[in-house]
Amino acid sequence: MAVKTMRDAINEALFIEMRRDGRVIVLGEDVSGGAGGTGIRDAAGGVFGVTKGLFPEFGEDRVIDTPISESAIIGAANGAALAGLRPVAEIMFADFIGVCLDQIMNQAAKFRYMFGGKCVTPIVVRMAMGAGMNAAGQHSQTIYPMVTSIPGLKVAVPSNPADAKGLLATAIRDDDPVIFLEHKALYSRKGEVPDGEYLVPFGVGSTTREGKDVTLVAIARMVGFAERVADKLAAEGITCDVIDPRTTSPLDEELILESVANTGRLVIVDESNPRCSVAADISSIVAEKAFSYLKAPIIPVTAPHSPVPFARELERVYVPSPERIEAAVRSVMKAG
Amino acid sequence: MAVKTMRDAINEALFIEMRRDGRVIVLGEDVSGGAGGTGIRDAAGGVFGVTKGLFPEFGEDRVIDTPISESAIIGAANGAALAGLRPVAEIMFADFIGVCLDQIMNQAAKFRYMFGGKCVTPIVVRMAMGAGMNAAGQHSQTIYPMVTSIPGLKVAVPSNPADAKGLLATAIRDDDPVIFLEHKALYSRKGEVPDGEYLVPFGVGSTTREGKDVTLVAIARMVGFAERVADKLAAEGITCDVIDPRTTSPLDEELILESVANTGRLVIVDESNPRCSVAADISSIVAEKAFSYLKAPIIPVTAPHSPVPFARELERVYVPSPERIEAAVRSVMKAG
Amino acid sequence: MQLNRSEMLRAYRQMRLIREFEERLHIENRTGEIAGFTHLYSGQEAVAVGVCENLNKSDFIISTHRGHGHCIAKGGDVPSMMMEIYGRRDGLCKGRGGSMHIADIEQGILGANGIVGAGSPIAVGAALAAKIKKNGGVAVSFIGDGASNQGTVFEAMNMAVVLKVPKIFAFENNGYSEHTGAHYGIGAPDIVQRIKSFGMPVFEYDGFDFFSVHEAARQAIDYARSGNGPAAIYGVTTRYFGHFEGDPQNYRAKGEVEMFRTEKDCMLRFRKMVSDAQLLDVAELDGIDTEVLALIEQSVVNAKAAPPPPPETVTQDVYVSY
Amino acid sequence: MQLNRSEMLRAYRQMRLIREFEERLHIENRTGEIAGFTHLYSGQEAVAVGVCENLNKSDFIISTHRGHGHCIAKGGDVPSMMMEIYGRRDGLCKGRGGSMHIADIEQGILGANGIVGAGSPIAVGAALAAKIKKNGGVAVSFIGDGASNQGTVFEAMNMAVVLKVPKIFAFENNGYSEHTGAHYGIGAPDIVQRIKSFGMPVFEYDGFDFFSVHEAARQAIDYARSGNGPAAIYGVTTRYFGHFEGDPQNYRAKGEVEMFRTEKDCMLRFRKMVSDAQLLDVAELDGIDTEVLALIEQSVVNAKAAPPPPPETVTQDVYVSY
Ligand SMILES: Cc1ncc(C[n+]2csc(CCOP(=O)(O)OP(=O)(O)O)c2C)c(N)n1
Ligand SMILES: Cc1ncc(C[n+]2csc(CCOP(=O)(O)OP(=O)(O)O)c2C)c(N)n1
Ligand SMILES: [Mg+2]
Ligand SMILES: [Mg+2]
Repeated sequence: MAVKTMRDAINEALFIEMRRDGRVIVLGEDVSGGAGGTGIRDAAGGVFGVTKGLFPEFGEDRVIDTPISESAIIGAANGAALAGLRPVAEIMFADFIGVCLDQIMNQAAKFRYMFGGKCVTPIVVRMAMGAGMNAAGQHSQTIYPMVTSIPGLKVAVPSNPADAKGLLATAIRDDDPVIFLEHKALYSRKGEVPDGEYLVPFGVGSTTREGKDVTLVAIARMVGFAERVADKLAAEGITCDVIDPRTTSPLDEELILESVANTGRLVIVDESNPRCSVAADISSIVAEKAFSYLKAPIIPVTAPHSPVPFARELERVYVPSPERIEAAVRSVMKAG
Repeated sequence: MAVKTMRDAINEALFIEMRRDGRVIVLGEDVSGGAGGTGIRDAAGGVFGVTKGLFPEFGEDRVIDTPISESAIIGAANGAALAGLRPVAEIMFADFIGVCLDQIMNQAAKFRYMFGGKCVTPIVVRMAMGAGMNAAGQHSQTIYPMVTSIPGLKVAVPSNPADAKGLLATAIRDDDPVIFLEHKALYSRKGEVPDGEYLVPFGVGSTTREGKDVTLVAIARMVGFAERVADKLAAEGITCDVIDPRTTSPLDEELILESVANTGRLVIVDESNPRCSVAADISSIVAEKAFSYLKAPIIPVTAPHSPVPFARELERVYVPSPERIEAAVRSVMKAG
Repeated sequence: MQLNRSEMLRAYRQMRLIREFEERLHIENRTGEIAGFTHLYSGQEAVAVGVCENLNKSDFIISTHRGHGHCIAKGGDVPSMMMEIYGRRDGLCKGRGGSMHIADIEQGILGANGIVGAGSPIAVGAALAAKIKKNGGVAVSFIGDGASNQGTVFEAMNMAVVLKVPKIFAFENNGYSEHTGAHYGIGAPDIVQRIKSFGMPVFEYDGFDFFSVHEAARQAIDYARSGNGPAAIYGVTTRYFGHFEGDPQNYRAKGEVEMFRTEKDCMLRFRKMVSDAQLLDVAELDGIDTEVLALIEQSVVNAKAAPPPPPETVTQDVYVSY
Repeated sequence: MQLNRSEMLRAYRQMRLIREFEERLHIENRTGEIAGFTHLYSGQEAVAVGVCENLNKSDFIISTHRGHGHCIAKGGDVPSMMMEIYGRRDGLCKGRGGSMHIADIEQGILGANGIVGAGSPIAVGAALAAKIKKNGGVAVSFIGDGASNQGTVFEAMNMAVVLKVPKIFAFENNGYSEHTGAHYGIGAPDIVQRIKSFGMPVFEYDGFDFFSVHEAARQAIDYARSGNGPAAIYGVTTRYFGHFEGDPQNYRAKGEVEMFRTEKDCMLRFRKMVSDAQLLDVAELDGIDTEVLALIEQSVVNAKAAPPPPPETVTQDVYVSY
């Protein structure tokens, strides 16, 4: 165990998996950086520095800088996967799914099904997501509701360095296409990370706080906010189960349903826009399958139905805050 | 009033609105058909015949055949809208949103917000959606959950010819970008359609059956299925409110909440895949805002979490059936 | 390069297989037994076969919505394909893909594809894998005149050049993109020049002449396989049937298809060339025709009689594990 | 075509405005007061101004992520832009867009755009509107070397040719696409040829020479405005700062930027050309410099002092009505 940033934890997972399996390749824009330039190579290691150092070790056959052509990046990953490699494609910002959705939704996600189960498409698409950096409407979206809705994809949404490392390793070894979403505002977040090979299974959520009054499900960056609220309210005697699903597809329904069976109250914190969100999704699963345990309305705490704004003062109210989470928890406590 | 197919009702709306407003243009692949061919022009009027006859009347300035370049089609619609026209773009199958999502999600939907409210982007994107024609995984998807989740878009999902006519006219006159989804399996469905100019407002659902026991919300083609079930069960004394929201964004929350306040039971029928669906969305709204009225679990009746299969026998079990809807209604009746 | 007797016979058989497969489907389609959209390849056989006869089993192709011809040419099993088009349990894709998604990875067929232009970037990836594995493989994507305007195809061309992968872009101009003439959608005065300008050689072919396609494809594939990066082939061909089954083709001049069928047909041309040059015996070709007809007949009979996919398979193979 | 005195003075002032705007932002950026990603245009001024000096107010441009220069050149209000970049209530976009989405539809500025390549199809639409309205307008999109490889740009070029719209593709090769050299990402040996092959003329310019850009743009715009369909311009330029603020530019040779600043700078060149040819007086240019500096200073002071957007505006203007 060592304390590392999420950036370094992800980088480590890439190193370990690439050393372990020669079929793993990395491709994307500036994944090394400096190709065709007059200065040094591996100048960037991705705009967030996550792939730094891979190029010097693995060379240009396995660390592939590409033109700005996201459809061709994912398409090439798909084809390479069908032909036996295990590509990890980087789409710099998750918002750019707009220019490559087809290769994700209609190709990667559907090959196995449409082709009668006769192939695997083991790609990982790494994308930086989320607000918190004042990057405005086209560089701040969470897109996990969209990809969670697509059958054939798996979706990982790590909230801390250890999970990021373990989930990415699992994603790379998984034979299904995985969308791996790295929250930009968590890259520099530090935490204990197990050394060496480390795997976190998909579809297994983690309960990061235990309580009896309210189930607080939170995604990615929101997990930390939920924990803060849980810790604060615990001092008052209101205790929460804080559940981090870690993957939204597959989703650990059981963990959530069991918790709700104990608490009878559910608040879901999702940085996405509200409509057809993962918050809505989890709410509907519980309203169907654990209805009889519910003592209070299910409260989703999400961003508003608006694009992500630029100004600090606006983004601050856009992103669900600990204050809003706390208010939601108090309201379900009051309701029943 | 006259009885017309949904295809003809939509065609009529296009004629009326194009005659009414010279700024309305239509663009897309084969919207006339025959450009550059050796035979006749207006050979197709769109692959589903919906734009038939527009070219002879309005000419090539206003009925524009394009190359197979969906990003450029929506992009051009966006630019023309910013420059003062009111484009109706056709994307042949809704599944092709994969190759043009950026222009919908990051451009059309966000211009007004990002540009400080200083522009309008009055585009309509017509798309044929839905299963039922054995068109398999890449030509059968409903995509309304995805577009409903995107702030800045409006989404219309007509279930009958009259609504299709009225909603399209409203869409064309609306200053916001509208995604207009035409269910392929409904094109030949007939119904009474008001003559002349006819508008159906957005955000106003319609209650097509009235009852006291269960609220049945259904989308597009599912409305007919829900009505069938409601009619059948009415004979047994189980009565349902059947609600067709008509637009999923804006959504007529009030109508649904009021109905649930009366019935205490909710079944939602959505042809989409279950995760982050409109069914989940409506369920979560009710579980938050009408919780105290609920007597039974909320049951979503959706397609399974799988791509749309090709074979008749598989597609039949993929699409929610009246039988499954009936079973859901009976189960909520039993539950409470 | 001259083909030997058995190569020519094989090529002829492949073309005939495609032709009869499609002509029969056209007839069967009217019975209403075949579901969904079916896009037939009749008329274009020389292209698929001319290309694929240059490929090894371990090479990859990726097709389009008009996929039967490419699939058969690359070694797709005809009876299993027929079962698939009929939506049967034992079809190549277990009835889940149908005509538009016929695939056989084992044979290097990465599938027909319902999204115009989607195949080219995927083939770039398959070619990239061959380059990285250094196994001498190549990957081919087929691209219609209409598809040639899709952004993904342009991206794929550039990416293939940048990564210098053994990828062949096989452009097939059959004159129409659905109901729209090829030269309406392609703004460029010279599409060959447009392809070349991306930085790859284009070998042109006459799509009505199998030998011409075969030679152009050979050169392109040799070029790519030798490590020079991507190459393209381009030529003109025609389709005999509508864009999809049911299309009345009124965007084409009356008699246009008839003219192609009688004056330019690639199979008539092949027969004439090989018999005029006394390379093959007409009786041999007739024998192939008879054999192929029987195979198609049997495939249809079997497909019709075959069981449908069990309902529970609707959720099968969405994932390897979930 | 020779520019007259007032035109030259105006052009110089526009370039100076951009330069000082960006140089000041580079400094301000280190204070931490400016949020988000900021991409500066210093070094490329001749291109934006050379193009936009040929446009009318009713013509449209659409910019890129590196949008300040284009915006100022097309008449964007500098103090309002500064407010926007500071995220203020009275910014051009009410603080909701910021640097990457600065827009002013009134001035024909369809926005900076955070999605590489997204602007070109949008400008095709604006040009289409001009064509349909027959108002003599044109639309310009600016395209970086990196953006030139994005599928949407290729689609837009083809679509513009097919629809024969008055659209100008203004390619700006500043040598880098983020950290990657332009010639790595562009596989084609000759990008000008690649553009031409789509079916439009390309007018080349020297991006360090305002007069060269101005002349190339004039020809392209005349061509498009006269109803001949789209045209392109292409040239090489450089950026002085990192891709975004904070980028150490270690993918560039040591001294590369310094060399450009001292030997090729478009503003030094302009000054030298007009004074050598005795077209303008250096004192006049110095006067402009002083005036511009004061305006920028005032803009920064005002922006810093201005109120932030009220929190409730976070949900404002998502729709016209909902
Ligand atoms: C992205 C996308 N856009 C549109 C379509 C609808 N469509 C299917 S085939 C076709 C025409 C293709 O023309 P071409 O590439 O020339 O192939 P051909 O049909 O002639 O074989 C179109 C527009 C599609 N399937 N995918
Ligand atoms: C679709 C998309 N892909 C990637 C990016 C990230 N990105 C922003 S700018 C840039 C480089 C653009 O290079 P170029 O077009 O040459 O413009 P320059 O930055 O040199 O002005 C990249 C890759 C993006 N914003 N959008
Ligand atoms: Mg064609
Ligand atoms: Mg550049």
